[in-house]
Amino acid sequence: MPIPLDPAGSPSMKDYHSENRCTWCDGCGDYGIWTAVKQALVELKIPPHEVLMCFDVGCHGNMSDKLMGYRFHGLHGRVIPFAAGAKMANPKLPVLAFGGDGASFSEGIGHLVHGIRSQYPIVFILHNNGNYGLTTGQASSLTPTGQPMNTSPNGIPEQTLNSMDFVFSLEPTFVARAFSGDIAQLTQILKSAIGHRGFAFVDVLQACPSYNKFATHTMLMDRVYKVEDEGHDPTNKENARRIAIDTSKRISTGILYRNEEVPNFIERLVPRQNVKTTPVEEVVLQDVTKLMEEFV
Amino acid sequence: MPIPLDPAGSPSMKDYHSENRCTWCDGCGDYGIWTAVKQALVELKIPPHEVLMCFDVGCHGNMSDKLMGYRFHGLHGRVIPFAAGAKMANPKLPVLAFGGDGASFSEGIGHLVHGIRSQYPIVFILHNNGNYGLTTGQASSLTPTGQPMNTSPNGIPEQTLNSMDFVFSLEPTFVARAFSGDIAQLTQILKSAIGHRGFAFVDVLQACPSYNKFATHTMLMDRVYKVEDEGHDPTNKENARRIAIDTSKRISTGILYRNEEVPNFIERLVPRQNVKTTPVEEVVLQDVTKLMEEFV
Amino acid sequence: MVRTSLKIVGASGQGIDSIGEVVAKALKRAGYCVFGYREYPSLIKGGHASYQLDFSDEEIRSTETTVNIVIALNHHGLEINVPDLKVGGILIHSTESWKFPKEIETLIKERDLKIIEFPVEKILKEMKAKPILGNMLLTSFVWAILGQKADALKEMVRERFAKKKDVLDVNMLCIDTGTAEQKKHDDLHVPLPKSKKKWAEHLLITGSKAMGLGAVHAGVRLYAGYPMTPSSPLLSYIAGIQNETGMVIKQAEDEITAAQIVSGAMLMGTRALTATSGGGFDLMSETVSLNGIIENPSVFVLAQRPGPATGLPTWTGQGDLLMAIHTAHGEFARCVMAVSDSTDAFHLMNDAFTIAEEYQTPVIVLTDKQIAEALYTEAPYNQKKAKIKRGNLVTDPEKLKKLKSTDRYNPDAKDGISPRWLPGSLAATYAAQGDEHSADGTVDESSSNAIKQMDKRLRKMAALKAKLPEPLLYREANDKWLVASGIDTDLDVLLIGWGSTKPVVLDALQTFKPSNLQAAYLHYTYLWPIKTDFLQSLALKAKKIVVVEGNATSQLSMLLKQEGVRIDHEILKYDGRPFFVDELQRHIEETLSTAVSPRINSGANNRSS
Amino acid sequence: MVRTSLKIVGASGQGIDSIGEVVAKALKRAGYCVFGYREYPSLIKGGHASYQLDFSDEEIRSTETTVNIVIALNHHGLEINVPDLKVGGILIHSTESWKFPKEIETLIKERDLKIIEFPVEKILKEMKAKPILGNMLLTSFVWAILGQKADALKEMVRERFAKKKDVLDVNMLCIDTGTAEQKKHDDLHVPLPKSKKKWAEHLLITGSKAMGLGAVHAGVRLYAGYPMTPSSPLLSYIAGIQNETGMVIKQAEDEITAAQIVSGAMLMGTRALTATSGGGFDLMSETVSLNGIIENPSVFVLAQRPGPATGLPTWTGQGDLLMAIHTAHGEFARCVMAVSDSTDAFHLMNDAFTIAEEYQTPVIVLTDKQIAEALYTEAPYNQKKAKIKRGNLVTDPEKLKKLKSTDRYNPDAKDGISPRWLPGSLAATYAAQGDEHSADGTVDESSSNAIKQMDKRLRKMAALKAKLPEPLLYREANDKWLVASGIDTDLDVLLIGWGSTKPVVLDALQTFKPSNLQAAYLHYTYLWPIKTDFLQSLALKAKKIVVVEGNATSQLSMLLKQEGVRIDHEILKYDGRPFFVDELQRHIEETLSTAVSPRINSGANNRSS
Ligand SMILES: Cc1ncc(C[n+]2csc(CCOP(=O)(O)OP(=O)(O)O)c2C)c(N)n1
Ligand SMILES: Cc1ncc(C[n+]2csc(CCOP(=O)(O)OP(=O)(O)O)c2C)c(N)n1
Ligand code: SF4
Ligand code: SF4
Ligand SMILES: [Mg+2]
Ligand SMILES: [Mg+2]
Repeated sequence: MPIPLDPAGSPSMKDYHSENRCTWCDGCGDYGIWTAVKQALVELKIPPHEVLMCFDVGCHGNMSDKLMGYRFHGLHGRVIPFAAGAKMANPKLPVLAFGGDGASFSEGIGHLVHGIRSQYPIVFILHNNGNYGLTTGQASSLTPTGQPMNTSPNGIPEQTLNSMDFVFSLEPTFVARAFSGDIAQLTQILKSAIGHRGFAFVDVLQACPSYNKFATHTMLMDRVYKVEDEGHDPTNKENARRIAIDTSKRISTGILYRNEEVPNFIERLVPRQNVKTTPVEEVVLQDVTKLMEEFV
Repeated sequence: MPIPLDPAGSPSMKDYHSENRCTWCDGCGDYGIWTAVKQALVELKIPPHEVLMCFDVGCHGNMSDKLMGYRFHGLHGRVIPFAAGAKMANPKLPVLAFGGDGASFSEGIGHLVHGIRSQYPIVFILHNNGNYGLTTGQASSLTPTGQPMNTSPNGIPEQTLNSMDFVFSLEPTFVARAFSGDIAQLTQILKSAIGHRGFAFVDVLQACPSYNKFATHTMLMDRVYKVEDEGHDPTNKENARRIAIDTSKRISTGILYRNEEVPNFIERLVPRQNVKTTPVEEVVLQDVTKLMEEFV
Repeated sequence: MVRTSLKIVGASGQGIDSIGEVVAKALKRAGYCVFGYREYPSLIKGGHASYQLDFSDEEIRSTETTVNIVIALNHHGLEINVPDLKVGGILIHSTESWKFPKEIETLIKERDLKIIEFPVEKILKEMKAKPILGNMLLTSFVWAILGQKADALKEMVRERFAKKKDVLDVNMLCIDTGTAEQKKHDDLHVPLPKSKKKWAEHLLITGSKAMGLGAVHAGVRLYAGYPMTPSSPLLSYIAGIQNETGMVIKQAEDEITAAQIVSGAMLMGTRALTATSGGGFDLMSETVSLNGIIENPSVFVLAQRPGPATGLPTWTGQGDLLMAIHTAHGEFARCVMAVSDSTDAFHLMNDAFTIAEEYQTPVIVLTDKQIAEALYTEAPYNQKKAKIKRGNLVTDPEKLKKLKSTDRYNPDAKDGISPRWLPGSLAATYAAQGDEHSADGTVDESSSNAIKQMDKRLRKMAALKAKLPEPLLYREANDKWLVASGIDTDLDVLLIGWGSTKPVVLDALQTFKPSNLQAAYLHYTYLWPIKTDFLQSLALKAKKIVVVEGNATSQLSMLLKQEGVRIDHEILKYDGRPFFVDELQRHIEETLSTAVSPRINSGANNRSS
Repeated sequence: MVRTSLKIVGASGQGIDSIGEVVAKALKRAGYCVFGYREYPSLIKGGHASYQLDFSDEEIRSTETTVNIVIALNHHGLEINVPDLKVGGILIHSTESWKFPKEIETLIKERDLKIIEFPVEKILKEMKAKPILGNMLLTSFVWAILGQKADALKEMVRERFAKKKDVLDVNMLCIDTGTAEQKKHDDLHVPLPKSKKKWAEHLLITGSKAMGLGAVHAGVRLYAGYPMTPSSPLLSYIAGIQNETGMVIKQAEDEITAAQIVSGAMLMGTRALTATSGGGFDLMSETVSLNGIIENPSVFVLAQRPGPATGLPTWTGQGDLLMAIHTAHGEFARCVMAVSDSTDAFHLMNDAFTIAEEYQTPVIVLTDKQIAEALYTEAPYNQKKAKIKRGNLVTDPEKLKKLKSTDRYNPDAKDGISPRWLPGSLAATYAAQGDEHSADGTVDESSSNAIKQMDKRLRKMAALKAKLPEPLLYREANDKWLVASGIDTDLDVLLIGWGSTKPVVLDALQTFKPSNLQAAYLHYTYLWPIKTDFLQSLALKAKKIVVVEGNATSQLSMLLKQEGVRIDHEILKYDGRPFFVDELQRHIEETLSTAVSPRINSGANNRSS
């Protein structure tokens, strides 16, 4: 979706500043994501009143009152369809949705699947800390099998979900991976994601010093590399999928895959072709005289 | 799960016969599945009282009172966790779950995902008719994009889900595809599925003459081939995934993939190691004196 | 008032609905008021289904248990439906050499029934026409029996197949043949009263379609839904006209999604709608709660069918009233209203959105399978009535500039209704916060804040209650049952109902009229918050107070008793069928004669307890 | 009765809970009855949290708004908690050179408070100990202030670190140091009454853990859940002991899954449990309805917190009563009961399963965050009380052989309770059918069948209502509040409550005792179906009837009014906090003096309306 730039405004980080103090644990990766989101919006010259940020429930959701902009903090697992509905109502506004790995791969996994296959033109930022942070460290579907966690002292008996193979099976049009420790790279990814035509999936590996002892900040730091440094072509889907899935030695970050050729959900709606107004602008009494005719 | 064979009984098709008349449309693929299920159970010498069959809601769910055996007919989209819970309670009984493509890839897609990654030792039979039959022909996630359907006169704006790539991304241990028109093959597949150690995913391409005009009985008939005829090795996962996904020219049927090495959910439960009884048998007053000690 | 009725019976998928709809439309155009009622099992094909039309020159809005004509499309009709015929009734079938069992033969004699074998297949063969045309043959045959002119039917067919000359021609031939066949039976007549022109201009429309029209009229621009009977016809209708209305339609992956999509769309500022039935509503309930705390206007249509679980998925009931009122965790303002017929379904859509936007809170609109699928004859909808009212929605740029973030959830706002403005507005921003929050949506778990915000939200409920109209009183005036402002005499009986019971209660009262009986009907459109002042004033003058509703536990009674209202009798029905007018009439009479039995549980068997 | 109290305040994650739990356990072992109450925000670290202990030599089961000692682990405590101190109270902190604002200085004087800077960091540095040991230092310091022997503390530490000699040693050193520090302040004493040995043998246990024990005791062999405060502690506890109990534990992918898994497991024949809070319960409700129609015994724990939506996720409330009763579509038999403390939580687990299995229907057990996380001092649970009763479950091979498929849902079964047998039994098979069905689970949409089966299922409700005990009456006898069978005098006030209000109401009555006032408390454990005969008999003799509950709309009152019960006053609280004993006492007094105001909405501000 092209972004409506406010010609007057050149927002600064100050415009996104909230007086409310952050409440994440020391060293939490959410601080980095929080900064990068604001930075990306500022660099894109999007003022706070021209964006809707939708938060799921989880530690990341506590961002909802720690920055400015129109914000929504909803139910656990449900952020994607809410954000999609908002976007359908007013496609002119950029809509960002934030969710945890618990929310997105358990409670709300259906929404993730259908969000991707629906190609809603929204950005989805996955706060991937490999566990349920807010409820004090239970395993998520992305926690490694065998890792003892709250409520699973013997480690989970389920297989860890291979999230990237899963996501690629849904024919996504934008897949990126970032690391909460690299704010600059994440900022750039988010800028591209906001500019993407369809559903942008941004997986952020997020440190959680309180509960994630298996993929800590330092461990991640040691293993990430930037695909742009190695000349990865993000239009090469096969290659993208391969480097997305295989994290056995190193973890690829950056924009792994991007395809701007696929029309998004709104563009595909037959009745909305060539409609210039948004559904928000169309709320007026509609004359149904013609529609009544068939019943006479 | 090894199947408890009743040494005395050698059940016949008559034992599974119900006086209730089938109510599916003429030519419906559910007739074939219904016959194959009974046939498989009979051939495995499983008498009606030694099986639990769990049905989702949909046309296929109308099978629930058209055959004998312990049966359950539940909520739309929820059959997998119900069947899994039943199995956990009594791992000695074979448990079969039946669901439609609407149920399994929309309302209940999360359960399918987690059912596979949990490796519950149950059989899941997908009545894949490419639409919502019972609610009169709406598109499912597996209906081809662009196909006009009830409630989507212009065809659906979402991408069709590539179900096999999706399923393989979840690291399944048993994947088969059958066609409702080939009862003999389906019977054999079901027998293997019931004997499988973990979660057996059986995708049955099911004709629905009333609403599915894009993958009719004859069209399917023309395009299916049996992998066993072409020497496919079902332990070769890569190959299995390839022939499962690519249906552009021909449609592979048979047991595409099978792996008996992966322990199932129940086998993985640490506290249940070496427990000989089932939770059903363990419902007695438990002495909690020892557990109370820590609170004194 | 003369009622006439016919019933087409056969297997689902045999064309029952098409015959029913054609005859209904033709009758209406000929100047009769028609009420159409469908019964069908939860199967795609097969199973015994029926379409009954009750019609008259006067207003009619209910079904009788017996009919004048039965058209049996297969032999099941012969097995099952003979007892449905009134004395002198006609059964038309095409099953060769059918033999009735003895009891039925006796019944046929007793009731003086005419059994007509109409050899559809044979005639079609002679005409060399396709089987599908059998329906047109039958239609024109019945049409002639009703003494109607073939031209009226022809005109309808001409409209329909205007562009397909060959189809048109063969249909015309069928009409002539069917009409001619009737001539062969000279005593085969069911004469109708003189027609009235006004009905010809009326709409013949189901509640679902009227609701769809009402939604379009109310400026609803997005519809998200998931198929579930009896809410599916609304989805199908709205989706079917999408290319005309330009609406955004989303068939969601489940009900939670549909509820979330419309909530997001409402937050953004459009009008968006979803509908479902009980099971789907269970799933939506968490979202209803969410809209309660973020004060997001939202409208949920709950189309009832009998539960629990899948229950009777293609049948009707009113068993989800208390669920609609109390489901969804936590305490918050909500409005529950119920439509009673197609006209209501049309008008209450805008009303629901007005309340939702004025009180910034969820509104649940109850309907049921009866309303959703029955055909009502109604005057074209008045489009001058509705106004788009968006409550305290700020859109003026100057006013927007003055807003502070803390205005959004200002706990001191009058009646708890604080200003609302839309994302994208050039104004201070806020968080629509699902956690308990202070005025700008900041999470605030303090005791004082929790009390303030809970009070704020519940004050809206008090304000809404004050503003909602009292239930509607219907009294007889010049042989018609009309809305009245009060009563001047004591009442022998005060009937109370809600939803789809209204039309049948009024028809029952209209038909059944012991000259000296003083009766009135009180109809609850708005069920929560519930108002009982007017009712209490009536109760003082009513000898018997009788609640009539389609459920087993008398949920409206429970609500009313909670407010201290005296209830003397309950007439309940919970077999998946709507009340039938003659059955209800009998039950009302029973309550008048019974001194003690407080509850009449009614099935098709009319059991009393 | 002498009450003493202390409160540890600081940031979440600073060790508040560990100090609280150690002191509580040590006090109990020393012979005191302890009640522990936690407050914490919905954050992992940071945010202002507290752990309050109220203790006495007599039974104590509530919290007061003010305390004798505050231990502030950071400077926020100095900012916030000084007003929480009673006259003569002590505040212990370790913030160097802190300056209070003027008002607080005045307050400190007025109340004669002692502000003690206890230099934790400095001492630790001297000891070369890790920061975590600050908690042990503080604990022993407070311990000494309470006049308790260091040995008691040492013994606890020895138990805990038996296998870690070095950790043990440094902890011992801390205890000695902390004890010695107290000696430096010669007026720093909060003397306790003489201890009573019986408390030492009591359990000190949260409601969640008691419920877990109760479930294990009741033969629950499978637990499936999804984390959600305040139901998570039950999941964590049960999961934590899985290697001892051998239970099957499943952390499901969502609440729907958890509900379905336990339903499947119950159908198969084990006892299985799940728990959640309001939002998760919304999602489970469709499954509750399913179990209603398939007549599947099932138990759902609903741990309440204030809604709507996320609301106040780590706080308490009683706002989901009517939801528990009316949620889930369709009409069916269900039982709603509420636990009131840890003992209840233990015993009602088996009771819930007994009802579920005897009536073959869902049972909802209400608890709340207060019960889930408060520490109760209670006698070890009597394991002779419970019996496993499985109702009409057929397991005998001979009887099984005689069963017909149509026995399963035989509509004529006495009280609607038909035989149930398990999949795998050598018997005729049936379908547990979610569609309306006839006796063997065959889909049957006929009117007569629908009525029969609905009546069958609702007859169970009538039978259950007849069987359930009446609410418990508490009266004073020899200075104790005990269960009584009736009253012999007129009452000045009859208090009515449910759930977690019971302990605090009894404590308030115990403390507040105008000699001439005749008072009684009626406690509802079983809320649906609700019984009011006993209450009505009491009502005749009660001058004032006062409902006390933790919600804003007085849901129990609504239920009772529906049954025609007169309610004179409502004392309500809905700020996320439980009732505090002194606050409640004041409100009860208010209701006695007020002639008119029918509703007291109580926050920490004690507002009356
Ligand atoms: C319906 C529902 N179920 C459960 C919860 C409790 N809950 C809140 S956050 C959360 C999980 C958080 O995990 P994740 O999504 O990974 O976010 P994180 O806290 O790790 O950022 C859960 C289970 C809830 N709020 N609502
Ligand atoms: C919660 C809920 N939502 C919707 C429905 C309505 N419904 C019944 S079956 C069905 C879809 C059936 O499609 P599928 O699963 O593919 O089964 P099929 O009929 O094609 O075999 C739907 C939407 C329902 N019963 N429950
Ligand atoms: S628990 Fe983990 S994710 Fe949550 S705030 Fe703390 S570090 Fe961050
Ligand atoms: S609608 Fe399709 S799936 Fe359903 S019974 Fe008919 S043919 Fe079978
Ligand atoms: Mg997480
Ligand atoms: Mg299907």
